[in-house]
Amino acid sequence: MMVLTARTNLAAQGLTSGFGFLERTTGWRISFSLIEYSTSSTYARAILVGLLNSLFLGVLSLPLATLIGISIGVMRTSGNGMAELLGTIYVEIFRNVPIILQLFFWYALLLALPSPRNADPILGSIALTGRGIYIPGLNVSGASVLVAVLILLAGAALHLRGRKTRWARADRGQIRREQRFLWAVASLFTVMCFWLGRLPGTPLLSLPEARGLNFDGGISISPELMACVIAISVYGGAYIAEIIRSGFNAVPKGMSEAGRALGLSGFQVFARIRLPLAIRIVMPTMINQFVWLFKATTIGIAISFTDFFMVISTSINQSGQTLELIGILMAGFLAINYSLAWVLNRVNDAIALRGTQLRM
Amino acid sequence: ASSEVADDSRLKTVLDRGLLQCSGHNGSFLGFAEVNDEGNWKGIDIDLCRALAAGLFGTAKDNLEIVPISWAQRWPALQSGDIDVVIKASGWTQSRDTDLNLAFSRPYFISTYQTMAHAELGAETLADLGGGTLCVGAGTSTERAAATYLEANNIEAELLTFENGDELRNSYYEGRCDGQVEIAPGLAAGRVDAPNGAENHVILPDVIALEAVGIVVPEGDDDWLDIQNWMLSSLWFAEAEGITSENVDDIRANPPSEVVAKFLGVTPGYGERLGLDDDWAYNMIKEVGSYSEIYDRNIGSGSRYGLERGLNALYKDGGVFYPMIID
Amino acid sequence: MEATMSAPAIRISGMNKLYGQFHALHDIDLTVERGEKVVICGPSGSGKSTLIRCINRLEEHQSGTIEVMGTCLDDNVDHIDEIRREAGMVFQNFNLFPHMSVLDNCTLAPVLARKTPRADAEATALRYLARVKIPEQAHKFPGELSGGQQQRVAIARALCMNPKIMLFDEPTSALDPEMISEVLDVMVGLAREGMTMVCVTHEMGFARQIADRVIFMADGRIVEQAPPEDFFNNPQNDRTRAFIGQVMGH
Amino acid sequence: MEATMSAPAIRISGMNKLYGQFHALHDIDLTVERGEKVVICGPSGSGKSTLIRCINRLEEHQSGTIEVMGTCLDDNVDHIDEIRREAGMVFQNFNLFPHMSVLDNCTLAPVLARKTPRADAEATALRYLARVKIPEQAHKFPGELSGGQQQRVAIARALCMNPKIMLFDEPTSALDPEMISEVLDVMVGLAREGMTMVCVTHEMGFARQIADRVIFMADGRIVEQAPPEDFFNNPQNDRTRAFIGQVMGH
Amino acid sequence: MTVGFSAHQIPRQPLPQILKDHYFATKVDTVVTVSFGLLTLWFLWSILEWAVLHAYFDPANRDACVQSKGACWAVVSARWRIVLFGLYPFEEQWRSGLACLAIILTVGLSCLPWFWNAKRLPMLWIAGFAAFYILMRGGVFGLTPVNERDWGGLALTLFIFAAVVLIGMPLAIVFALLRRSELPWISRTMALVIDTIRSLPLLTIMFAFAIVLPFATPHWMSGQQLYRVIVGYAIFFACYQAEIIRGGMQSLPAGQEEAAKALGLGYWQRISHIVLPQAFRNALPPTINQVVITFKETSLVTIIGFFDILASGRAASGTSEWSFATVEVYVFVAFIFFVFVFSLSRYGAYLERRLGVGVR
Ligand SMILES: Nc1ncnc2c1ncn2[C@@H]1O[C@H](COP(=O)(O)OP(=O)(O)OP(=O)(O)O)[C@@H](O)[C@H]1O
Ligand SMILES: Nc1ncnc2c1ncn2[C@@H]1O[C@H](COP(=O)(O)OP(=O)(O)OP(=O)(O)O)[C@@H](O)[C@H]1O
Ligand SMILES: [Mg+2]
Ligand SMILES: [Mg+2]
Repeated sequence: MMVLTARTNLAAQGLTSGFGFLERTTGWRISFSLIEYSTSSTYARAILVGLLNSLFLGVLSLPLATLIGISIGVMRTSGNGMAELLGTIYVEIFRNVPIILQLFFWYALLLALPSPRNADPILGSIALTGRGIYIPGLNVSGASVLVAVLILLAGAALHLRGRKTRWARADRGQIRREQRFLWAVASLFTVMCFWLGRLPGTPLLSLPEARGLNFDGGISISPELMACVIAISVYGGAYIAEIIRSGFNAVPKGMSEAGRALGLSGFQVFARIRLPLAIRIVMPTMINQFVWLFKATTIGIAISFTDFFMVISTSINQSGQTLELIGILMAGFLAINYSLAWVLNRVNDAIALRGTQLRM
Repeated sequence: ASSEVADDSRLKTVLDRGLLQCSGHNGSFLGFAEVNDEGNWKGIDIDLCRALAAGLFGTAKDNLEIVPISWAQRWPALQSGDIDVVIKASGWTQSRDTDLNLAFSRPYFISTYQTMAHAELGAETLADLGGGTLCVGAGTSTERAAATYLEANNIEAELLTFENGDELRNSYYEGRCDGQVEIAPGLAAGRVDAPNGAENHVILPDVIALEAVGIVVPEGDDDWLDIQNWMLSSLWFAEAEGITSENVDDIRANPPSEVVAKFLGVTPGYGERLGLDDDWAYNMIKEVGSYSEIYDRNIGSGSRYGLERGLNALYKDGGVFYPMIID
Repeated sequence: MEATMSAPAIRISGMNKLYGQFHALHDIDLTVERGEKVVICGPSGSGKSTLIRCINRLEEHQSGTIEVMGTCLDDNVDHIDEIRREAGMVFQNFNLFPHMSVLDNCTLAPVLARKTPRADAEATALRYLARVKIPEQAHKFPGELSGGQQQRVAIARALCMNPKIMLFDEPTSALDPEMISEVLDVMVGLAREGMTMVCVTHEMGFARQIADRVIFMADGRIVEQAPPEDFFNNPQNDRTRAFIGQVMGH
Repeated sequence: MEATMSAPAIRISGMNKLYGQFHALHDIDLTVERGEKVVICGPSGSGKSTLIRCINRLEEHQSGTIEVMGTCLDDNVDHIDEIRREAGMVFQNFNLFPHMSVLDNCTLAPVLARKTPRADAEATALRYLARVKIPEQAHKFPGELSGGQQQRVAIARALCMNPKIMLFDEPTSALDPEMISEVLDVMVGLAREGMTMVCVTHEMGFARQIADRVIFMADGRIVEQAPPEDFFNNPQNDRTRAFIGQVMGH
Repeated sequence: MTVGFSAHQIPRQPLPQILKDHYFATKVDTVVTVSFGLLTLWFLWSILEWAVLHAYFDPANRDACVQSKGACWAVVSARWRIVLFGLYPFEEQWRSGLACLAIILTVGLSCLPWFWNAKRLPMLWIAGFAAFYILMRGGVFGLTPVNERDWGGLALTLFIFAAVVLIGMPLAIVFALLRRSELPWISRTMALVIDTIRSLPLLTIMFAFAIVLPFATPHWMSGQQLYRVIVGYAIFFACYQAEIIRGGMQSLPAGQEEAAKALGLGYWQRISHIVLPQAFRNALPPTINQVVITFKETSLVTIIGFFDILASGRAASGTSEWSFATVEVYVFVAFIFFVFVFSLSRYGAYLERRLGVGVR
């Protein structure tokens, strides 16, 4: 009802004019794109570029944030006074300063690297500059990279399936051999993929070289992307650390005592017993936090990383179709976050402790 | 007021309300909307709002409310009636004019986008920055214009867009970009306060784009649009006739010509046709001054920017502005 | 290390344990010979658990010496590891790892701490699970077992390290009557095979049946120790008498 | 409601209880007279807890009728509330509210559910705490008490509602031997005062001492009921005999 | 089973002993302590250099500032009132300051256990908000009226934050209870609503409430933009917090509710006296996370044109005279954020200790 009223009211004001503009060409550039894009691409494509960039950012920074979170969480429960103190300081600083300011800080730090004209490549081929980090890359097409990634993901999925169903079969050695074979095949396909997808007329390996005002060749990681990844991981890490810490606190002390009584080393107790249990305990809260953290990746706009939000925002300014674009923004995030939560919920179900009779 | 004004016109609503709700910014836009040490708005856009309020009500004091709004919010806010008029450095584009059912007044400012580069690069024109990186302000049409310009002139350069002017400038100074594309006042202000001294930066002469900035009202409200156009015309008229806020009283007491007498409301007619008081132009000039006063005060010789009039001068000084005929 | 072969299983002398200011164990002297079965009892808070936990260094003692199979328990991490490998422990509330199957629970320590090949470890684990009569549960998870079964897994897990000594801390107090008898049966079986055992329990039937010696603790001290017949029929100490009366009484 | 004064404390007839497909209680018929003390025993999983939980509607039964003090247990919320106020319940694992002091635990229900003035409720609470011999613990929190003390608080808390009937679900199985006797003492005292009691327990000593009747359950059915002497000395049913043998045996 | 509220009272050890046990217990500990210690010192020194040793404080030194290596605090001394009060009329800014104090005092007082009671807490908050509103809005007691649109800076940020938490918390409880409802259609609908709103960026929700809602509702219903945004934000907050509270409820043993039922307590009595107090205690660390996030995300109101403290900061440096000194203003704003959020999280840590979360 309300939606309907809104639609008629808006139409009467001439404020919405439908989604026809998506077909129009944008006329502006996007500095970082995973798929082909030029000034003559359509709005729809620009939005897709933004969506992919956001996903890319999420794929890089969410695992990193988790890693940092776990490390800090461990520091805060380690028993070493200094580590605990620093862990606490870390959380209090990075949790309590707005992410946008942290982003500016990291960005300024990266820009303070020498300019490409003065930068000497380390090890002959890696250059750290204020314009980005240049590393050697492969001259292959984007599609072949995509296929290779898919192959590796499929390999991982099959591997996990094997692990899950391993008790259905008796011979574990057999399964292990199968898994090794699986990985060999996957790597072979990956290499083949790159070989088939190499760009004609170029050497397979591409090294960065100084040319003109910038470096050329190889893979360049722009400081914008890096600043975003660092800022999100560091910021998200502070929140995740708190959750992990509460997880560690909730693991019964008897668990590590039992581990130690069995003669396991401190690290073994941590890696095999406390960490897996803590992660299971905090999984639901973590899903909440991941969904939130993914939304926090919409900071690129501040430093010119073209993420989903920035494309929408630019499109709003360029086309003026505010309400349609806000609608697309909502739909995009709904789709991504629902999928994220769905996947994580499946993971949660897969690793859930079995049975309810346990006495702990 | 006059019966000629349509009942559903925004003009009538505003006059009945006794208050003009004019767009502000959600931060600052150098030269157009800034906040002074006491938290009061100033800038070209703000002065135009004040002029409009003074024209409508005799004085802007207590009759004007600057409503802070963001860029994304300006069109919906105008349509929903949260604000009466958008004076917010908004360029006149076809899609806005047609798709969005907005109406633009005559342009009140022609912004030129130029490039500032590090002097050590020795660049003299934009073409010398080929292969480099340019930082561009996102938001208005700059971004698109820059891309078009580079393509048209066959210059290979990377473009980085920044939403926020401060960040744009910082990135440039930190060496992220070889050049910075921005609206001229912004460049000028940045150069003066460059951390390593103004002499280390040059503003390249290439004009990347022109954008005609106008006042925006909802389409189909001719009475209200007329007010905007005649307000701008009056400001230029005053400049052309040498009327300023200082001498306006003298001139009114002693009008040099019949047209000026009509303009300042000494003889009736100038306001009535618009549905306003006849001395509305006088009130306006008295309170904010002529166009040249507004320009000088905010971005011209009287400000830290010290920007030339250039295109924004009157036609007789080589610019593009002119008053319309008062009969 | 020559002494190792002939040293008693456990030798504790003049051992004191403090929690902060609280003196939990006073001047404990205790020797357990190889193959001996010792039952410890006493009122709640008397330090029974603390004593047993000191033996494999889950708690650090402040003075006195503890030797296990001739190895002295000090700050040397190698010694601690060695002792922990020699002494298996079964906790009152099992402390099974809920995220691993029963079999993994049993093979974890042999594979990681003893570097036993996995296949061997699994064979051993299945043998001990059969020993405690639950070989068919090997692939279940702890949460899917009844209390008595969980307790038996805990025993099997400890046995998989081939310990010379087993320490039990109230292994039956969380179970209901029928399950108690299941678990006690397993322990009696172990005892018959000559395993050195130290067991904190209030099951006097068990003490009567298999203990070589019953130790009574109160207020952090060993108050009385005697063979079970003497202990139950002819207690020397007033506190012991009162305690026995109460435990047998209701 | 005229019948209320003379109705038996509990009258259950033809009651069935299902958990989904699982038939947990079959055709239960049971009458408990006012002032009667009934002990329920039986193997694990036989439905003892379920029966007692049906009486105050912690579980919903599917068919048959339950009347408590003449009030019929149906979907009428007023009836449920009335019955819950009449019947106090003591859980196996205490279920004290850890965020409230002992006194608050005891006064909460009288103040909220019975609208007793707080001062009166506190006086009553202190009286009952004295009755279970822990008046000095009134201002501590449950986490600061020993198990036996916690269980006694749970009893006092139930008594503060002045219930006509007390339901106990294995009130001693989580306690150690010394604490068991503390709690049993309190229950014996209550029984002597003429409180109607239904008690699930394996403490056969207690059953012998105070029960008017012992009920044996197996597989969701009442298999045998008899006065304690008959029950222990002359059980009619094979299952009963086996069970008694095991519980008394070890 | 039962969790004690009082932490173990371990007698305090002398300082050298603490240092030895927690900082230098083993060789690894010592290395960690020393290296982290040195790193921290170096970092502190660089900050000190920038912020104090090479800094200028007097606005008269503006020109020297421009070239200096250190911080230019001159911009703060010249324009701090804009940062703190936004566009609030200059002569009336004392009112805005007092209003901030009123909110701070209210929040501060409600941290005292003495106020934790069904009568005192609401009284306190009603008084606090009334004081804030009268001071800020004016129109009575001879105070000149000030439109909500001109509210800004710290006062606005604090007001939005306090109002959101105040409205959102009860809402979150209601959501959590509905989410747990035994009627499947209620709990499913609630789950859908929560998951959806949780997936959307806050910004789009604010935008929808501020800008789209007036088109959808009759005019008399739409009210002031500020209050619409607060309502939208509060709903958003409630969705996250509801999941957190639900997590807390789930970790309660079922016996707690059963015991309350057996005592004859009604539904609301059980919820308010037994379930919620314990659920909140269990969910304390994530709740603090959420409150901290809420405080910081108030700065998104700038999208609908409000001068929250971050936007005022931009305005403070957004003038021809000071446009070079953005970093200093950002740092100043970050510092203000930090002070508030840090107090919040320390208070959370205190509560954790007081309620014995994590003590088993
Ligand atoms: N970590 C600790 N800190 C301080 N005091 C402790 C700690 N652990 C145990 N104690 C105290 O040491 C004493 C002995 O505890 P212990 O657990 O050994 O008793 P117990 O004989 O095993 O009793 P129970 O039969 O109840 O298990 C008790 O008074 C207890 O309060
Ligand atoms: N919520 C439930 N859902 C399904 N089955 C249940 C549920 N609660 C109990 N049962 C089953 O009902 C049967 C009776 O359980 P109940 O708890 O009444 O046994 P009990 O006699 O009290 O046993 P114990 O002595 O172990 O406490 C058991 O087989 C149990 O598995
Ligand atoms: Mg113990
Ligand atoms: Mg039961």
